[in-house]
Amino acid sequence: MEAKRLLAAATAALLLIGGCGPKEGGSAPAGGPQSAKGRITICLLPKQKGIPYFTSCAEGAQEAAKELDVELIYDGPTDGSPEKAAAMVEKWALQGVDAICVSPNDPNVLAPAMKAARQKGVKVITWDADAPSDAREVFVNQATAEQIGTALVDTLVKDMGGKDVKGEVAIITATATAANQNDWIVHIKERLKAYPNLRLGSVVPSNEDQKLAFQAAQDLIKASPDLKGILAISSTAFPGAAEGIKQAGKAGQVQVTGLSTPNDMRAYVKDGTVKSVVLWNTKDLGYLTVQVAAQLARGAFKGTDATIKAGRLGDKKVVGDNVLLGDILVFTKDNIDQFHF
Amino acid sequence: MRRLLATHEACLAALLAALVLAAWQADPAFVSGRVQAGLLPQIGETALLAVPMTLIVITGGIDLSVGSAMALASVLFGLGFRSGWPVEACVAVALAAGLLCGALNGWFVTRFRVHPLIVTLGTMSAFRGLAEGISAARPVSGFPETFLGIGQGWAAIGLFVALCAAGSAVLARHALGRQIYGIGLGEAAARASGWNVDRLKASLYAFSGLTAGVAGVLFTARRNTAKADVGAGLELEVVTAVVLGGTSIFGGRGTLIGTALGLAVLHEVRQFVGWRWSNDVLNLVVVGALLIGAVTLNGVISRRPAGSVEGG
Amino acid sequence: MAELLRTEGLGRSFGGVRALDGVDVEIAEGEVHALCGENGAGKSTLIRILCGALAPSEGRVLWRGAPLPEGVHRREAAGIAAIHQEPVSFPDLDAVDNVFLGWEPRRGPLLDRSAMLRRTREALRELGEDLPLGRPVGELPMAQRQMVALARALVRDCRLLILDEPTAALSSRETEALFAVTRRMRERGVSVLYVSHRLDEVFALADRITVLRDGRRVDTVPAAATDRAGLIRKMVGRDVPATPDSVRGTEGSPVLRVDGLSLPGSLQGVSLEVRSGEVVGLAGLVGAGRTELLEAIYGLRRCHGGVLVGGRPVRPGSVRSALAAGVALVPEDRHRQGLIPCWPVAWNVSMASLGAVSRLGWISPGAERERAEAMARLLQIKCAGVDAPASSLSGGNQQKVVLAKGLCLSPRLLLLDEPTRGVDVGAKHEVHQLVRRLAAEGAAVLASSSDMPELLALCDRIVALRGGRISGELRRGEFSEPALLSLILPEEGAA
Amino acid sequence: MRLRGVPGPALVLALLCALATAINPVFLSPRNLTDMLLAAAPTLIAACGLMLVIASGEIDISIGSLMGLCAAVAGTLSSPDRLGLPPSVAVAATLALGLGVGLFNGVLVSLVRVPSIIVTLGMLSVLKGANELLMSGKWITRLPDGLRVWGTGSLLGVPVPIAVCGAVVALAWILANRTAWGRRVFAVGSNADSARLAGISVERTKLAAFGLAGLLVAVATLVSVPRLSVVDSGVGVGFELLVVTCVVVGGVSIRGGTGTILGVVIGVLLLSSVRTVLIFLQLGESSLYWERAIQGALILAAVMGDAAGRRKEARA
Repeated sequence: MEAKRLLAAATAALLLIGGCGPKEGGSAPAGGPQSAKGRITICLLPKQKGIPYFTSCAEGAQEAAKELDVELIYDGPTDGSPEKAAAMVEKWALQGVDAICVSPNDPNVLAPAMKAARQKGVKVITWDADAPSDAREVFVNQATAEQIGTALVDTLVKDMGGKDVKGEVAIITATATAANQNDWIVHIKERLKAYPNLRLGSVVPSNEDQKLAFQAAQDLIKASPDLKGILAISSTAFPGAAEGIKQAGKAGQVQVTGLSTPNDMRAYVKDGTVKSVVLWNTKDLGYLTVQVAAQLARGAFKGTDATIKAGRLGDKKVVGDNVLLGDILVFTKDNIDQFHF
Repeated sequence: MRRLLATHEACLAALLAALVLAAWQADPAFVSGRVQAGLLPQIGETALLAVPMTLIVITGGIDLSVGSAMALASVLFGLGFRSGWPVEACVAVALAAGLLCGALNGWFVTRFRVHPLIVTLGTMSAFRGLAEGISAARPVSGFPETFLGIGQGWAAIGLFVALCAAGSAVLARHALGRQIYGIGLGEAAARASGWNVDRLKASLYAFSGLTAGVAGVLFTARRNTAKADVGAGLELEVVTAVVLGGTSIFGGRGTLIGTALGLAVLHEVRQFVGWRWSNDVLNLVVVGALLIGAVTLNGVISRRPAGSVEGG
Repeated sequence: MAELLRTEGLGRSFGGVRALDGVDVEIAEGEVHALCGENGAGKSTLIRILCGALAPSEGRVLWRGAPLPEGVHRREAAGIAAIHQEPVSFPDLDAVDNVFLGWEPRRGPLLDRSAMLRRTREALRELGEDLPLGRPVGELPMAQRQMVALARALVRDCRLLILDEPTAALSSRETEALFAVTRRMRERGVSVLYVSHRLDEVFALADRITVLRDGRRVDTVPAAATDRAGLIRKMVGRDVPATPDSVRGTEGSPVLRVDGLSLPGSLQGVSLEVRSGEVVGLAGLVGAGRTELLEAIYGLRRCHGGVLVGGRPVRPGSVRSALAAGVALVPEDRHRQGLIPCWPVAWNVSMASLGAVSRLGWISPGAERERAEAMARLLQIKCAGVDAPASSLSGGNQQKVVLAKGLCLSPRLLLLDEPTRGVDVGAKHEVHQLVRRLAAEGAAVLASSSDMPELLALCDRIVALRGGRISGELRRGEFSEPALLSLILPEEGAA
Repeated sequence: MRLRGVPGPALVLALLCALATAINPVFLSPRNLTDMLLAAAPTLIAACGLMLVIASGEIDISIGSLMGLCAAVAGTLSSPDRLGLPPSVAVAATLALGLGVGLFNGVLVSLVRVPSIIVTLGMLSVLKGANELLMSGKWITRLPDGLRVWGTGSLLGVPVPIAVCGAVVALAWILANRTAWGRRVFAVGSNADSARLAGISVERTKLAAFGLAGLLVAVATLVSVPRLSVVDSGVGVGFELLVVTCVVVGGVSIRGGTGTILGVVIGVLLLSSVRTVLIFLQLGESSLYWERAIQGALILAAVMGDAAGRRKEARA
């Protein structure tokens, strides 16, 4: 008898959830694949959902989606695990979406799923970070690794007071598997050769965890006395490292610069712990990505064209199979208030 | 005792049916064979690890180190491959590592009479720490196409079905199955009946380790990566499926069919939420609530006396 | 003397068994009242009812004329303190906590730790004990644990102190200290209900003695008005039921030979022999080492010294080798070690002999069911079919299931530990007949029991155990309860 | 209470510190010690709460996600970018949240009779989901000074987190050893049936233990999160594993009934110092990857020590 009553309750509850699930629930209406209005569906996959850097990109993407009357699904693993991201790509491929834009945390893990999706006729592109070229059509690149590496080193040297400053520089990175960061580190080492008085100390991982970056910064200061500058090359590591230096009372003596959003670093730029923040316009990156994906899906743009008309961004150059956003920004005390992402 | 078991499985099957019905009503495409077939491999490793976990939980124990043993096996496979060993040798090394991890758990639980929760909590950190240490948290990938093939296919699911069938037969009709239930219900009576309780427990933990090794290799094939954070948090997912399936955490009660149903409900709920709302966060809340709800109902049905974390 | 406690028509039964039947007892203020009787006479049931751990089936308990509240804690508040044989306290906590838990003296929101320490030390000094206060009680020897339980009673000025076999595990020095405390309690007007087999202690301390037999109060006499022999006669009372010596199996070759068996803390150099067809009884008080001896032979405990079954040595500490040699044990704790209550009868019966009903490990339900039904018929187990859970059977039938479990191995040696405890009189007789029949068919039986009439009725020879040593042996001709009682009770005057 | 199982970890802690100091004397500098204490404070505060839950015979593995949720709530309420309420309201709300979730766990375990490992396993996931939903992808960047003072301020020269931690440890010691409720928690863990016979409400005792554990997780959050200017959604991930490890290495038996505050303090200091010692040993950055392996080894060593100790007693 008890089992029957329980059975009835369970069935009713489930029908309730399934049946009247709100059509506009969640961050974007998923609905069936070819929804009635024939609108194309584009999926935007960040490395890790919940990081402001990617959230601001998504805002740009939403803007483009409205302009192009495209249905945008923005979702990604909350713990940043590439396996979960790959599972999402497989799910979307099964749903028969039109285009998937992938920012791979570990390109090797996502490549198989991306290739499988392409075989199912889904247009797959990468943005923010690249994957093997046979796994995607084009790569929407904010800037080349070399541009980023050079900009980081030059900005740090400027902050430290010019070329002739002697001492050690350290790097706090995201995780060892992060493909982007590893490319940038190659070019940072390359660029450092131009400054003989500077010596590169250790490269410490912070696994997208602010507390670890905070501790790493403090440990680096204690462990090597003539440390002059730190490059924090991930949007989670930079605020952590800055706070670490500030609380160690080394603001001003040990310079730190890196990649993070203006919103996250505004306080540190204002109180002088950080002189300059290197990044690019994340909103534009999101906007450009959706433009490329939509035009690819509608056949208005082929990977081989030289340029692409990207709505409000105007024409963007296509070099090889990279669509370049192009402009690296450096936020300082003077201009940081003009940016709100 | 048989009647009691039937009700939980029946409820679970009904819950599953209701879930599929609700999903079909909301979004028919989800329920199509093509989609379900495409999504199934994602639960492969969890299903594989759920078989030994069920047997261990029935004896009143638990194995939280399966995720970490999987990672160690995967990392060893990767390192072997990178230093040029043939794939078969790498697979052998990975399976041996898994078996060793399981044997170590078994040795600690039986020889030192230590509570399995604490032993496997310790080995959980130790195995994953070892994997992180020897691989310096660097992944290895770029495995040969043939090897990658076995992952995309249904090796894990096929192996699960085989293990599940064999395990159910043993639990239902074999002396070992009878002993597994007996140890869970009354270890003192089991010892007084001359059963080699320690050897059976130790071999269950070794079997769990070996399965973790297999899961590690299959995952590496499926995702083309061998790294130290493989299977992170997987042990909690496996325990969720096993407990959803009606196996009591105090031991003595549970079946592999129940676990299979528990896996199905867990998988369908998660995939449906992902499909319908495409919101990874919602899943966290839904699966957690499902676990607590199922066990509370389970407790209400069976009116089990209060018990602490004490198992075995 | 004013009356402190009175019971009226107190009765209690467990399943079919009548443990206590219409008992009226009266304890005066400041009196040491002894309670005597054989094992199973209902002593411990009476005590558990008085201290609130067990509710009576009929009758009531009056405290200075008014009915007592239910529950151990409320009765402790009323002034009743009970010290049980195996004081189950809090093994992980230290002596001070065990003494004061539930009654902690407070200083504002905090515990008055200094007062707790002081009063614990005082109570223990009064008991002649200076055990380390910091160590967890679980690590202390049994005697010191008992002292901690006693200290708990002393610290709270109780009005009635119930002592259940208090001196069983005490040394002579500790027993003397206990006597001194009992006398001092009496001077302070505190009543003591003293339960003991040690008749010399009873006479040394008690003002009045109540004798229980088969759950009924036989008599209450002033200590001065009787002596040791008179008391034993009251305790024994009925004539020994003549068991039809139907068939006295001829004693065959020795099946079990144990020599120099010792186990730290419970057995010192025990040697005995049991021949095929012979039923040997094992008599002794609680804690004399009977269960330890049977478990050592069966391999549940690792021990020193030789155990030979049918001439072949049994590997110490290995149940498997004992089973292989044809040894079967019916354990004392039926529900924990004997069987799995929620399992069907058939499963319980085949627990120790799964091999016989399975091929390569695959159990054939048919064979298992057939054998179980055959056993049920053989032992007349009354149950709703072999698929019924063992928990649905009466105590007697459950015991038969455990017996059946052993018999499936067609054992050469059958070890029985309290075979008829908690079994109704009817089933008890059936079990005895069954054991006789098995012996007649050639099995050697070693039966331990604290129910003396049972031993006298059942056995060909009885070995008495006292403090882990064999204190003597009685052959069938020399059987008499007083003789056996004096063998198992501590010698006259000696602790 | 004989300090069973505590001398071992204390010895290892002393050894590690000596080794690190030998290689780099800066290790013992007040600056470094303060940093290590600041890093260990939140773990120690939560460990005191968890110890009492385990001593009562239960376990709570949801504290990691609870810390994440507390951080999200504190940030959302107090940050000018979000609701901008006065810091005192945010602090009160966070403490209430911790206590509330703890009591919820306690009700499910002791009244609804669901095994504690299952309840807290489920809550680990539910609370993580709630945290992510509340943050909804945006981190909280500006925290008012009224909240930051809990993390970065100092009281009579002593950093607030360390002062709060000291107070919590002292209070926990008094609670565990000098109050009736404290002794009853151990009694319930040691022998629940005897405790009932002695008139103790096992259910209420366990319920209070879970509530206190939740409250202390909230306190731990308030002293650690404001040290960083940005509250992200990753706060507390893996925290429960670290705290359980510290408590077990500190000599608290998982079966309940035993455990000392001093043992827990040593367990926390030992586990927290592993990372810093590795850095000071300067074995190169790959040495940092061995931190988790060392934590696992410490649990297994503590377990073997405890088992050997128990076997010695069994023979006595």
